[in-house]
Order: sequence, then C-alpha cells, then structure tokens
Amino acid sequence: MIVEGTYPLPGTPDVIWNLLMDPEVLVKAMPGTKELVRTAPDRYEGVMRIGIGPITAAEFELVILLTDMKEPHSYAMQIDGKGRAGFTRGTASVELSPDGAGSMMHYSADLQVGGKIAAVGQRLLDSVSKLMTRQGLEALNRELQSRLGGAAV
Amino acid sequence: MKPAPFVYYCPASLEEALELLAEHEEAKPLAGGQSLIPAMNFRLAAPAALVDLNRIAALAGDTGMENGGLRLGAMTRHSTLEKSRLVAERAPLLAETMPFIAHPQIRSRGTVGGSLAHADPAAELPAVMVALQATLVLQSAKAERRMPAEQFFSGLFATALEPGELLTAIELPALPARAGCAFEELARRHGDYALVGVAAVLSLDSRGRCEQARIVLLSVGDGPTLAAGAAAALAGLEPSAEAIRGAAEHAAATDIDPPSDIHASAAYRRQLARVLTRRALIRAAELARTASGIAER
Amino acid sequence: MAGRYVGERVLRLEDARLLTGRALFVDDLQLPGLLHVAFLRSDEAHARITRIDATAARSRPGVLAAYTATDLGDYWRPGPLLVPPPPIAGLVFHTATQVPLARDKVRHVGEPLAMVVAESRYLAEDALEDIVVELDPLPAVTDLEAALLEPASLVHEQFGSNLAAHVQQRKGDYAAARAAAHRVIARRFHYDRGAAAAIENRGVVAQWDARVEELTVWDTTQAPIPIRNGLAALLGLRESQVRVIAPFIGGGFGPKIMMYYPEEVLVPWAAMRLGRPVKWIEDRRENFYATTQERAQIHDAELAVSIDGKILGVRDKFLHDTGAYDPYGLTVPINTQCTLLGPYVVPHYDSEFTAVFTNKPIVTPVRGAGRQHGVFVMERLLDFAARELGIDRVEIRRRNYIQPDAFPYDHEILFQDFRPLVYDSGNYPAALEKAVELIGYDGFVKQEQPRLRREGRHVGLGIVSYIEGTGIGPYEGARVTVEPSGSVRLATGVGTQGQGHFTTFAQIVAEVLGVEVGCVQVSTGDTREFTWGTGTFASRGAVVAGSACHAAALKVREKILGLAAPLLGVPPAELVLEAGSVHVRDAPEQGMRLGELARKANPLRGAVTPGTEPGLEATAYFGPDRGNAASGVHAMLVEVDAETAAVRIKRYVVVHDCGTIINPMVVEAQVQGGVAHGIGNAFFEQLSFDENGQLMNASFMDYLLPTALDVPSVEMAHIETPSPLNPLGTKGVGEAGAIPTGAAFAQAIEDALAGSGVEITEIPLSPNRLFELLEAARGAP
Amino acid sequence: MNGQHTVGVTVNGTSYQRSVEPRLLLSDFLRHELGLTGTHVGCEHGVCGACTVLLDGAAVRSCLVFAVQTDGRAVTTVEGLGGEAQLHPLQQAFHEAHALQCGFCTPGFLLSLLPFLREHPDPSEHEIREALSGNLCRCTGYANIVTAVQRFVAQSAPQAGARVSGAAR
Repeated sequence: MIVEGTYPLPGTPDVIWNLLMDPEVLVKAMPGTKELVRTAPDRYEGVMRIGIGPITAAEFELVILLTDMKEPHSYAMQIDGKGRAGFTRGTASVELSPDGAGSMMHYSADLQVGGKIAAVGQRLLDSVSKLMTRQGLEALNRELQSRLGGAAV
Repeated sequence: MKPAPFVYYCPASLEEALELLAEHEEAKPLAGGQSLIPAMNFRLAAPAALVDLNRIAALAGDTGMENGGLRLGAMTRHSTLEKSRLVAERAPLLAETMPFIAHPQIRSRGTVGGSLAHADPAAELPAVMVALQATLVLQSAKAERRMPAEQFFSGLFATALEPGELLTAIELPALPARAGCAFEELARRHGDYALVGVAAVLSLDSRGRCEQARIVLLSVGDGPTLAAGAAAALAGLEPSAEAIRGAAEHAAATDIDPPSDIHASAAYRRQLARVLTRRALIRAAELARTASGIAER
Repeated sequence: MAGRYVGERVLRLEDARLLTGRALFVDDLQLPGLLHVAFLRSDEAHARITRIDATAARSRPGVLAAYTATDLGDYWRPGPLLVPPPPIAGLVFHTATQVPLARDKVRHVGEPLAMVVAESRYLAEDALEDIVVELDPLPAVTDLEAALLEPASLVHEQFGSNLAAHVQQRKGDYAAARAAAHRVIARRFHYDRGAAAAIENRGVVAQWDARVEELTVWDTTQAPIPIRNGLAALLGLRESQVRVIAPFIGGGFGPKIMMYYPEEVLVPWAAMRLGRPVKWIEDRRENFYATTQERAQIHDAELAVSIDGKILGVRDKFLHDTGAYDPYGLTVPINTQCTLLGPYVVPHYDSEFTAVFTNKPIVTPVRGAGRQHGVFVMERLLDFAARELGIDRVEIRRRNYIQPDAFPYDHEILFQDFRPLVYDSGNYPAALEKAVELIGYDGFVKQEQPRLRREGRHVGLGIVSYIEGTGIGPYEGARVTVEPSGSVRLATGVGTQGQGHFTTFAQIVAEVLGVEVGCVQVSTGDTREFTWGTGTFASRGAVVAGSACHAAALKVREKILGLAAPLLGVPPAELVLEAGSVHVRDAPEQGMRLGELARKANPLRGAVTPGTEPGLEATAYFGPDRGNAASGVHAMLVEVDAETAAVRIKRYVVVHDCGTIINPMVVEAQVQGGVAHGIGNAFFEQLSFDENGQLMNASFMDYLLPTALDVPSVEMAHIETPSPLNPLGTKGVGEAGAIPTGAAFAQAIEDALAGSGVEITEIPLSPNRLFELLEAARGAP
Repeated sequence: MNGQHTVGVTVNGTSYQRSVEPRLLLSDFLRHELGLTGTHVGCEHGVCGACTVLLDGAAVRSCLVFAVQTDGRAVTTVEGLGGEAQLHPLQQAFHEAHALQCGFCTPGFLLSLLPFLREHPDPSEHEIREALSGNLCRCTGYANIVTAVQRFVAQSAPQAGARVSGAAR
C-alpha cells in the first residue's frame, strides 16, 4: 500500500526539522498513537490504537527507526507495528523543501498490512489509509502552528 | 471465532440506557448487532461493555407524522420497514431499497438506527436518508439534538454522535409534489456490499423542469456522497436523456473520489457511478413525470 | 429378478436423519469432561521464530495446557509423504512436509505456532492473547516466476532453490509436428483455483480410554482408515487400539482427504496426555489458511494444427504453485498434464511442469484436482485455432475426437495412479451432437445471436468438452451380512460426504440379494466396522467401493443358493432370490425367508459339513487395473452488460457420460453441484493473496460462494458407455460438473463480446476484471 | 468469571432455564448447552446461513445473537419441525426432490424458508431463489432445493387459502 503526496507546513525546513524529531510532535502525525517515547536518538517506541467503525480492538506496539538523516532536507523511517489484530510494517520518507516562509513536505510511505485486519478489513484499507494520512497531516500542521506561534499559513 | 468477554446491560427504558452510557463511557450500544457481533466474533472489536437496546419498546416502530412525513424509531427492524404499508406510501425510496440490504435473516435483526450509527460507507440507508433529507434525533442523558442526515455523517464510520449519546429517531419529510425516487446498486451477489449504489430523488416544477435533484452515491468514499455537480447539472432543465447523461458524467468524473479494493478498482467504480446514476435518474424522472401528469418526453 | 434397483431414482435412505438434525457431525459430539482447543497461528507468511512463550497462557483460569513445538519433544516430526511422485524418467522431486507446530521458521500465514487446551473454546481463544511471539520477517516468496528466477528468499533453504519438482512427459516428436504445421497457436494462460469451502469446517475429537487402552478419534476425514494407520504409528499404538470414525461430514470436496493435518496429529496426543477427551473445531477464518486449497498455474502453451484444423501436436510448459509444503506429491499437476489431452487425438505431446514452493498454504486436490487447468488450456487453444483457421468451433472439436471404435486408447504417458493414461471407453461425438442440439447451437449462431446483436445486446455461447479420469485404485472392500431378522448389513471402509453412498451401495446389494433397498443398512467410515480400505476421493466411491459391495453381495448370493438348494431339494440353478426370500423359480411358496436361512446357517446344535462357513456373510475387495475415463460436453449461454461488465448465465447444458448409472437422481445432483462449484471458481471465487503472502479475503464476506441466484438449473442429458474395468460398468461423476466450467465461461464471454477485441486467457473472471479487459481492448489510457 | 446471566427461553415449545456468560452465542447455547445439535455452524460471521433458527417466528442467524438476548423469548430449531417418523411437509418435499446431499446446510434452509413461505404462499421461482440466496450450499447447486419448495407449495396449495388467512401474524 503506497501513500504519497505533498503538504505545506509552517516554518522553514531547518526550524521544522528539530520539531519533527520531537516525539511529542511526531506522535501527532500518527492518529491513534497514545504515547511515543524516544528510546534512542533514532528510535521511538509507543502504542497505537486504531478505532474506526467496528474495529476497536486493533492495538499495535509501534517501533520507528529513523535512517539516512540529511538535515534539514530529508530522512527516512522504518515503521513496525505488531498487535493481536495483525501488523503493519514498511518504510516512509520525508523531504522538506523551502516554500516561501514555510516548507513544502513531500511524504511517501510504502506500508504492508497483515494479519486479521488485512484479511477481514481489506475493503476498508484504502479508505482507512487515506483517512489516517489526512488526519495525521492536519494534526501535525496544527501542532507546528501552535509550536511556532506563526501566522496560519 | 468467539467474542471476548464483556459486561452486559439490558435497560428497559431509554432513560436507563442513556444513564448507563453516560456512566460507562467504555460501553457500546447493541442494536441489531449484525455488524458489531461479526466484528466481535473476529475479535476486531472487543467493547468492555454492551448496552442492549432491544428491550426498549419506545425506540421501535414507524409512525405517520401530521406533515405527511414519517417517523422511524431507531430500533425499528429492517424487516418491519420492508413490510410497512406506511413506508411504502410515504417513503417509496426507502421501501425500494430495503430488499437490497443483506438477506432476510439479517434484516429481521438489523435496525435503521444501528445502520446509520455504524455509518459503513457501503451501507444503503445512510445514502437514502441523505437523499430524503431526513432529520436525525440524537439524545443523551442531558439533552436532545436534531440535525439533518447530511451533517450526521462526518467521515469513515464517523458520525456526530458524542460519547453517551444515542440516535433515537429518524424523521422523513413528506416527498415534494411531482417527485420521483429510484435506487440502483450493483453488488457481486444479491445482498453483498454494493460496489457502487445510487439513491436519487428528483422533483419537477409545474413546467416539468427539474426543481430539485438529490443524488447520493454509496461505496464511493468515506460515507454517503452527495453528487452536487450532478444535481447542479440538472437544475432547471427538463430531465431529458441528454441532461441525465450529462449529470451522470458529473457524478462519475467530479463528485466522487472512489477507493479501490479487491472487488472493484477506482476506475471501475467511476464507470459504475456513471451508469447507475444515469439509470436511477431515468427511472426517477419517469416517476416524477407520472407524479405530475406530464407525458413521457 | 424382482425389484431392480440399479439405474432407478431411489430416494435416499440417509435423508431423514439429516433433515431432522439427528445426524451426528463431528462438532455435535458431547463427551463428559470434554476440553476445547484453539491454535495460535502465524500472521506472517515467512519469518524466523525468534521467541515463543506460552507461560502466561498456562496460568489463565480454565486453561489446562498450552503447547509449543518444544513441548512436543520427539513427537514433533514432519508428516509423511502421502503420495510419492510417479515413476517418470528424469523426474525431480523435493519432499518437504508440514509439521505439527512451527519450529524455527513459519512458511505461510496461518501455520500453527501454539495449541491451547481449555474448558471452553471461548477461554482457549482468550488465552491465545497471553502467548508472546516474536517473528523476524523474511521476504515472502509469492510470485511463481520470481520464486525460481530471482528468489528474494528460499521457502526451504535445504534445496538451494524454490523448485519443488520438475516433470516432463513426452509422446511422439513435437518438434517434427510443429515444423509440419500449417499454423502454431501460442498463448500464455493463467488459471487460478480456490478453497473447497465446504460449509462444515474441519474438526477432530479424540478420547483415550486408559482402562481398555483404546483411542477413539472422530475426524472430518474422507479417509478414516489411513488416518487410523498413521495415528497408530505416530502414537506407538497397535492399529487395533485405534478406532477412527468419520461420522456425517458436511462436504469434503478434496481437502478432507489430506492428512496428517497438524490438528489430526496433536488432538489425539493431547487427549492421551491429559486423560480427558479433546475437541478442536476449525473456524471459518482458520479454514482459509489451515485447510489445503488449490491455486494458480501459469501455462505457456502451443497448438500445432494442419490447415483443416487437425491437431498435429501440443507443447505445454507450466508452473504450479504447490504452497509451503508438498505432502500430497504431484497429483494436481499430473492431472493437469494428463487431462489437457482431453478427448482429442494428440499424436505429439511435450508437457513439462515445474512445481514451485511459495509462502502460501499447502495445495492439494480440490474438486477437479488440476483437471480444470488442463481443460482450459486445450479448449482455449482450439477456440483460437478455430477463429484463425475460419473453422466452426464445434466442427474443430468434432474433427479431432478419439472415435468410439478406438478404445482402449493409450496416450502413452503416466496418470496420477502411476498407471499408463489409457482411456477405457467413451463416445465423444455423441455427447457433442446431443449438446449442440440441447443448447440449440445452429439456431443461436445463425438467427438468434445476430438478432440480439442488432438490438445491442451481448449474448454469447460457449461449448467445450472434457475428460475426467475417475475410479482409480488401489482398492476398496465391503462386507455383506444377512441377519436372522432378514435385514442386510453392509460395511465398507470409504467415508461419505453427501454423495448418497448409503443409498447407491444399498441399491447394488439389494438388487443382487433380491431384498427391499430399505432393509440394507449401510455403515461407512468406521474403522471398527470395516478395517481395510483407502478413502473417498477422485470420483472413485461408486466405482471402486460400489464394485466391492457388488462382489461381496454376489458371494453371499452363492452361499444362499448353496445352503438353500439341499433344504429345498432342488439344484441351486432352479432357485431365485426375490422379495427377501429364496424360492424355486415360479413357485414362491416353495421357499424360505433369508432371515430364517441365516438362522439355520448358524446352528447351536448338530454338526456342519466340514469346511462350511457359518452365517450368510462375505467380504470382497475390488481394485481396478487402472482408472477409467468419464467424459462429456458443457454448453452455456451468457449475457454481458457491456456498460457494467456484469454477466448473467441464461442457460447451462451438460451432456455427461459416466458409464452405467446406479442412481440417476444422485448423478444429476452431483453434476448440478459440480457446475455450481465450477461457476464459483470461474466467476466469483478467488483467494486474493498480496505480494507478501497475506490473504486479503479470508471470510465469506469477500470470498464469494455462488448463491441460488447465481447458479441456473442445469439441463442434463446422459450417455452411458459402460466401463469394461468393473462389473457394474460405472465411472465416477463427483468432479465432472466443476471441470470445464472455466473454459465454457471464457468462450461464452468472448463470444458475447465479439468485435470488442477482448481475448480471455485467464480464470477467474469478475466484472472488475472484464471492465479492465474491455478498457485495454479499447486502448483506454 | 464475569457476570453470569440467567436465561429463561422456550425452545421448540420446551422452556429452559440456564445461567450463561453474556458473550455465549445463541448457536453455541443451543448446540452445547441444550444439546440441540441440529443447528449447524459454518462461518460465525452471518453469511453462510447454516445456523439460522426462528426467534419469535423470524429467521435469524443464531451466530449473531447472544443467548442472553433470548430471555423470555421463543426459539424454533430444526428439531422442532418434525420427527423422523412424521416429517414436516417441507422436510418431506426436500426428501422427495433430493434437495440435500451432505445435509449440513439443510436445517438453515428449512428454518429460513418457513417464515418466507408463511408470507409468500405462492412464490415465483425468482422469489424462491431470492429467499434462498441468504443460505450457502456447496453440494447441491440449489436446483433441487428450488424444486422442493415448488413441490411443497403445490402440495399445500389447497390449504394455501386457509394458510393465508391464518398467516397474518
């Protein structure tokens, strides 16, 4: 499952870069993630609970590894979520390019979904991934807005 | 495939049910259970508690309203609506749609309120309620609110319902004069989830031109999708084959952003939207014309 | 002879128990102290097991045990190779069989990791959530071509590749035939199958009685006797200590013949260890992973034809997905290889296949067992040849049939029973002409279709023929006993899954003994009742077990005549068996009830002539020299809505030849049910695996079985060309309906969309796929 | 153990009193608690129809109802239709039309058809097939089940008039 697109964010790349590294901010980009702890400079762990319609018991132990960091332009993520209802796994990449006073983020993710959610919820995976991406980006944008106190872009 | 344990409450009145839901925010309401229980058997859903609404007589039943409309209790079974003469007279679109919903054994338990609160993007009733401009009555222990169906659905399996709040009734306005309705759906097998479905309500002015067109598609996005472009394309025009073809083109090309799954690609869903919208509008237009005594164009 | 039964529409004796819900199915068993089982299964298709810990599960109230591979000790071992590869020159075969619980590595989604035994299935499933598992994922092997050419990983490292087997069978000299051909039609075909999806999932119940040291196992198996033998060996018991019962089974369709499933090995073991009866019932989601299934083959095939459409030769290279293990050998691909030849004269044939290990569930026969793939390739090649040569599609088949006087006909290659593929009998042209007449071929092609096309409607016709190898050995047995009450007891080893054996076997015995069919009481599938035999599969029940029943009944008949002659004072030749008694021909009053004779045959006093056996009982076995060949033609009319790509079947015709028919009502129902299964496989069902080996539709919401609105009532006609290979002349019919449906669908839809440029070389189809093919043919972007 | 609930339910005219966990499915309650194993389980997610029983006269999936929900109600299972000595006319029609093979799905078909035939005393073939489409069968291909229903309708046609008047429940 491929998800990609671009999204404008407030603040220049070098300002946003550090904020994106902050687990408090990153957690906003992952809807349903209860808490995210940075256990190493490039490693985060947390718990994500997906609650969409009938699916209320999909809880995942999340591990995120950051790789090939090119500050402040781009970095990649390895995402690994395991739970009773199945698993999600894959890679994501983030590129920041200056865009006026703010930045344009190009994001792309190639995620595999497996186990019960894939076997029974397949009909909804496309819609769920679109929804979570949209919710994640909007939440991230709001968080950055409030952090930067900047004018709404 | 056995469900996880849960605490079971079975209130006899709506008030008792609302108190329980306010008190236990982990509790989920149990209406017909025809979507919730499969998810629990798969253990994709494991609510800690269920508040069973099936013993609250006040929530069930369909009654005529003075304004010629129809009031449906949220716990009214699909099978009741399917056989109701009142529904056939006052909400023919609803009557026409019921046989498309799953199978008789599901319809004898499934409820209209449960289907709307569940808000599955491929479900028929959300689209029908938006097409008929229904008003939904929501109640919590503290207050009651009313809202148009269009506002009730807020995204994928998401509705305006707040924690501790229940959908208790659905009020359908009387159909405008010179109106015609039609429902079309394509599913792999009779009773399966629709690949695409269309609920259309068309009303004409005295000169046989389209006064209002409500065209709502299902299974083409996060929830019931009002095809505004298609409706606008028909406004003020006689619903001729050409006008309808244009409206259907709008519905398929601009009004929807359909998902893909193993049964239908986005491209195939657009094609179905185009064809089914046209077929629904043709039938709705015919019925509207006969309703207003205009000869077939 | 009074009361002829063979060939009659006798209503089924087993119906009353089934209709009232009294019939016992495995999950209906209630035993005191019964424990219940749930399995923890892998979510990953290919991964190393880095950690598995069931300690927490064991401490949950109501849980009695939680086993992982290490808890099995030396009881843990890979299962036996059930079907060794046939003796074909140059054959390569890598044996890799399933294990009770995965150890070190998981190789397909759903492979069992741990087994929990608890007071209820609910508690057992709760405890699965306590088990800690860490899997280190490996790249999944799912694409057949990539698995061989550039494998991202190996399903079984020890073989150094993902090749499971390579087999080549040749007849004549294809290269020469190709050189001499007027035209060579070459295509790539992709044929996929699906799950058997019997409405009853699998189940095993086991009870160890320590006092008498006997193990009783109830199992949804199609072969109770080999299950008994295997379990006795595995558990270190004598075969006489193990009793396996296949009670009423809710449909088999192939996968319930596979053995030894992990659950079949573990449930009896757990029952013996815990000293309490143990029950495991597979749920529907498990059935999509834990029960074997059939899947895709990719064929690159060529047909060399003369200018008048005669087949000069066929070359076929195909890949076969065998899944994570291959305990069932090469039955499916060999069936494909042989059945492709169909009812046609193919002077030169070169068929080569490679079976490939993938990280998907195990593939073993499902109704049709690989025959579908072969029939599809040949019938499609003939359709393309007919179009390119401008020959009518019925005519090109007519010209290539093996003629009725050419039997036995040797195709000079080996069949799945390791015997040469030799057709025993058949009348292929007769079946074709009958189908042409029933479907109204000429009128449709010449008048009706042109008229419909002018009205803008897309109606198409498909007509295809097929062979079904049935009735293979090794053998079956039966014991017939006339009891003093006059009722007749018949016991045989095969299990039954709804094929009407209780009635058809009773018809055979009742006719030989001249008794009412209703008083023949049949027992099947209970190793204590009958201890020798193989099982019900490959459409062999009626042929092999039926013939054994017939042989045993004839022996009892001889005993009756031998005993009654001196008592009635006439030579045996003047006696007849009629209406439950033996009497002098044309003198019913000069006779004796069979029950009374049975009593006399077991005297309490006096002496018997030395060497006479007591009672009116005999046992007999039947093992055919080789399988026989049923055949037939399917024809169908479909209408395609070109806008929505929805397809509706207007008519379906089957002309079938399964030799002597024991009960036409049962045969017709088998064909109707087979066609429904074929329609499901051709247009509704598909196991949708993604590239990571995840099954995306493991439920009946998205794995679509056809319903009463999707399956037309089949119009049927029978041709009876008796088989010389058994005394009854019968052939099998269980799978016939499901075999050519895909080929008929493809031809009919292509015919309906003639002019659109759509060419169909794949099954299954669906409206979505048809839409894509239509768009591609229109040159859409 | 979480709260047990008492269930007082009448099944095939006999009243039972049991204490059950709320999560116990009605299908499991009938089969393993009451030993009425004629109701079969094929999928437990409401599609195959093998588990269909009548709840207050309406056909329902017993795998999609909790046993606690049937307290004070009436359930009819296949065991309530007729004994082997005296089959229900619909069972007899199934027998005569060879409308079953393995028989696993048959109870679900019988219970689904009873309310349908009460409300449709003279159904067309399409109406019959639509009524049957909520039950899956892998053996028969449905043709003989349609014939069985038509045979039942024909045989009960004389009383159909009487049946209709009495059917307005």
